[in-house]
Amino acid sequence: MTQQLLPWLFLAFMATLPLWMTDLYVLHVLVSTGIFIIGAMSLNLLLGYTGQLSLGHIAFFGIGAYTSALLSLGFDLDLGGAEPFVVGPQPVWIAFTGGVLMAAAFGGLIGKLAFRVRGAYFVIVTISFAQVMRMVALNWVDLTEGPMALTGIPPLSVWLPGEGVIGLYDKLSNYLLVLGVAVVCYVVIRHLVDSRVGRAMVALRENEPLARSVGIDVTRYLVIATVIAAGMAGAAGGLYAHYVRIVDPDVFLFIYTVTMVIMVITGGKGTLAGPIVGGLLFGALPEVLREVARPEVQWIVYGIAMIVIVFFLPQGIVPAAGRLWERLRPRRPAPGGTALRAGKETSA
Amino acid sequence: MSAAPAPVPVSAPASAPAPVALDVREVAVHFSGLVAIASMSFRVPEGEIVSLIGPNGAGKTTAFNVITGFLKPTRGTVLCGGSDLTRLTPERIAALGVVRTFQRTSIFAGCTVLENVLTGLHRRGRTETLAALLRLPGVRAETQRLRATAAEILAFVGLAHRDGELAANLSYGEQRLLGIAIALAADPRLLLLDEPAAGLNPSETEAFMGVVRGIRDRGVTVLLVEHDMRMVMTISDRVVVLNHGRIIAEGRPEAVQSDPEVIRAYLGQGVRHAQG
Amino acid sequence: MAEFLQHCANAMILGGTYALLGIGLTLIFGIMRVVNFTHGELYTFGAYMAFMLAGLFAFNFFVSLVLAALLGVALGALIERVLLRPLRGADIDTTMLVMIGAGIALQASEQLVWGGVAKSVPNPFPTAPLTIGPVSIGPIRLFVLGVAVLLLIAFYGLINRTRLGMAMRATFQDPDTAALMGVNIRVMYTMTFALGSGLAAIAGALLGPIFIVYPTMGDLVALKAFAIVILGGLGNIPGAVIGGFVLAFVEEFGAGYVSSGYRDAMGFLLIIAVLIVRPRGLFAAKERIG
Amino acid sequence: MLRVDGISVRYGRIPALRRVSLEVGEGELVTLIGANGAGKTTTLRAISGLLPLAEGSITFDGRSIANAPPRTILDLGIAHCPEGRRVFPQLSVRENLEMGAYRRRDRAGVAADMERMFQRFPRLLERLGQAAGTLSGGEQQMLAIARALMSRPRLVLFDEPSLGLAPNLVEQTFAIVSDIRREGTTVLMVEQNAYAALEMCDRAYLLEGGAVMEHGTGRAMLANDHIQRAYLGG
Repeated sequence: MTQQLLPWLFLAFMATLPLWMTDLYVLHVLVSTGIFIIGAMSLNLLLGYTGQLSLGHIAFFGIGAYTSALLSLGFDLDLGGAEPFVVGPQPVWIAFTGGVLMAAAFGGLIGKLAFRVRGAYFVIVTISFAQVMRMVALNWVDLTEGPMALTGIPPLSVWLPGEGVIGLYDKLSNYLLVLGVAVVCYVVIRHLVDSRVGRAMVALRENEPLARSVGIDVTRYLVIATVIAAGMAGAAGGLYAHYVRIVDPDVFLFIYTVTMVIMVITGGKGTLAGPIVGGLLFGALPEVLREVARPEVQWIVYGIAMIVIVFFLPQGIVPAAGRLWERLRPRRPAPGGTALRAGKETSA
Repeated sequence: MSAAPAPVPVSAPASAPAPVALDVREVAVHFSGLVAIASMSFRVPEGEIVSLIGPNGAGKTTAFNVITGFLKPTRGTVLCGGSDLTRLTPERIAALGVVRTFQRTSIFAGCTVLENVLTGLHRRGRTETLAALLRLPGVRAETQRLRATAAEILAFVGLAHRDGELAANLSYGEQRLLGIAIALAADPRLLLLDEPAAGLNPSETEAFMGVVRGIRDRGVTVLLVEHDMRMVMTISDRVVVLNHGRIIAEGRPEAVQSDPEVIRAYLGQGVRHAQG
Repeated sequence: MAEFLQHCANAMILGGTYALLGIGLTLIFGIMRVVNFTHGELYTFGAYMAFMLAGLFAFNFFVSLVLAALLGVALGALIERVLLRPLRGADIDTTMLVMIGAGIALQASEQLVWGGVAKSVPNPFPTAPLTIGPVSIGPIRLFVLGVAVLLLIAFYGLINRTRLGMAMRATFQDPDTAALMGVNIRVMYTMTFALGSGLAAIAGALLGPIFIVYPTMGDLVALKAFAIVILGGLGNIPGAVIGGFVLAFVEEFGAGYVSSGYRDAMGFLLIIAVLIVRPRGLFAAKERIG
Repeated sequence: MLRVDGISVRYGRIPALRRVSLEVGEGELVTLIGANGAGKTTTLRAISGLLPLAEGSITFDGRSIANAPPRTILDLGIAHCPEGRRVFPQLSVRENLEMGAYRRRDRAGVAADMERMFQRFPRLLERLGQAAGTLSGGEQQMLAIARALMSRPRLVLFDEPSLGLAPNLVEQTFAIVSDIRREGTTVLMVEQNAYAALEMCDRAYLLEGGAVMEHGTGRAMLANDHIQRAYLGG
């Protein structure tokens, strides 16, 4: 019973957090962390549920960010024809949706490719894909402004009765927005994995030949998983673009994928709560370390933490905590009380 | 493709006029020059337990892989109920009701026992992605229905009391039973079991035979590859013997057991001059 | 024509070091089934060691190169013993994650020790380019090509003409049977990783004096090494040599005739294209399904 | 000479051997027979150090070799000619033979032994530089036997030397095994071809379900009707 209550309690806690945690810097950290957690949740669908180690996941995030930013700013595309293809500035939510769809479309492409190349090859293809995206963002200056970055991206907006459409410039409303999107993603993933479709994905991870022999079309479900995961990562990218309001090619950096992977693995891949727990922990870690150590040392700690976790907690924190909970029925371990104090800062 | 099977040349005449569940015709498999199966033809009559046996390297698992679409044969065809399986993918073949288990791991180790069977029930569900994401009204009803079916299958193989356990935590014998339950969930007309009793102790094997008989009595045809000859000879309605990629005998267990060619294939011939 | 020849010369020089990087990585994958994400860091490590020895300690340049390679071998052996040996038998994803963690920690350590400011490695070669017909080449670049070719030949000899190389190939083809022949498989793994690491380190030490040395220099290089190895087929040593030169030529001519901005993207586009057409790389033999 | 005492081996949770005991005396030819999956190969792999023991002990010349690494066991004089030949397919014939002598340092002795192998198996000399994977099945078997002998073993473990060979080659292979034994090397052989194995051996063990069911002299075992039952049920 308590286990069913836990997500609701956690949600209530997160929703009321700004009431007493009014420090703007902390809110900023929470927004950035939240965006990364959405990315990690989407990666978990691939890494945790279908068992495909995709190390180019940040590409979908970046595609979402760039597409959403470009659509909201408007752009013209000189494709060599007589007339350039001109797109005027679009309403932000249309731009955002466009970003999600574009990322999902690329996800479908990668999903199809995944069945041609598996294992180590797939990993390297996904890394290469993200690299190519970064090169395109750097060099297609006419479209992306290259290293000068896309700036002046409008924030997302809401319509309120009596107020009309207002842009979400402040941290509090962005916090609630990210929290809302995260909840939607959580619910979607939860519904999915607890269904016939989700079981087909897990079957692919656990035993592909057996899955096929009971009639599961594994290619189809892998493509579905990558499309959904990529779309979600694209949504996270869109949130990012409209929150920090500047996008540069470094959103495609490998290290961001690694950060998401660490979050998923630490929290527990293939669990619903894993990316959230891991995300809050690795969001908090730099803030805690910031007080005591230089950034290089933080990264050393990151790397070593990753090794230590794979060695000693290969299933991640959530399953380990679950086992502990089974053993100590009356008391349960606190779900990262300290982790809530702060989050990860994304360089902007 | 005509449903009426053509006469098949075999060493022992097929005695039963029962309808045919599986018809393997002149299948050959070559791996980069090596001949795994020279030319194999046999039929599995509907509603029987048929065992495919033969010494090591005789091509039994290769035959399974061909029948279930994991391997494309170099030549020949595999027919099932009027459909040609030869060019189909494993999932399409499963959809036609031909389901197999695997020698080593035939379970989804990281899932619970119940989830294992629910996964096996994939083909009996209709829920697609969008409905699942939005959890449309029909989804819950379907889940209820599939859970009931899963419980019934688990009860049949005797694992009902273990439904919440992680499959990896089951004993080896229970894992073999779970493998059968997953296959049964896929609603087979023809069930192929690849060495299901390997590693079982005699009492587990005994229980296992009861389950296999129960499956046949439900109207499912069973094709078995098994090394445990006691089990094969006790349970089979018919035995097909494969050696060096060829069928060398076919018939009732007693007949096969005393067939000189079979004895030679299994125990070899004395080599006169090789005395030490 | 002159431009064409100049591009060829540049590509040859680049290709030599790419091949060194590629064979190290493919050797490790082929024998150990480990996707080595520390390869780029070993390259960086080699460059910094060359800087430390030749720049700070004012050692002889050539001695510094040799020592840098040996230190790379030692670091590789250490990584294998501490991180990979306990994970023997773990799945490929697990080792991959551990190697990513190790790569991050190593890179941050470089940054911590040497700071973010780029270093240059002093070398005894004159800076005036040599002009051979229409082609002009810096003397140090010629030296690097020469060393790379010598190392490739030496590596070929080691693998094909020595007892150790034979044991490595046997281990690659059938570890169990190699063990039955008395090969110490664990030692073979350590040596393989150390050797691959040494090759990465020497590549870094060779290129350090041409370019500049900075903590993240290994990132792109590591990704290119993956590209090379994929082109040649994972585990295929001659494939990696060819892949190294193919990538160098594609980059050089792509940059020269198409767009210099996409120079570094060429390799990745090439990988994606190759894998779509030939999922197992250009030269990989078909693997057995099972 | 070799004494296996109550060993058990598991693959994960699957028991493969249950308290198997057997002995091989100096100069003997002993065979292990039994149906597929009876545990014959597992027994040999346990003896040569490829598989860890769950329990039991193995001694060779009175020294314990249980759970010792394969190279130590090889150094003591036990060579293993594995099932399915397992030649190194991309190594040349010569390199395969050199791998057989991998632990030996006496170059002259190795060269002389290689000459002896060529006398015994002239085909190998003809194919010296060829990749072993391109050899025919029979040639690969000869190479695998020669490779095992290159370590100058005192005891050779043969695993299914006749598997997958044409009938005339089967006879030839058994003749070679008998010769090896006649020359003074002790042999422990796993063989599916039970009748041939029983005819040529001194003593035999019948394995069933990972345990020793019967043992005795080859002749006595030939007369034993347990064997047919073990293979064919009933």
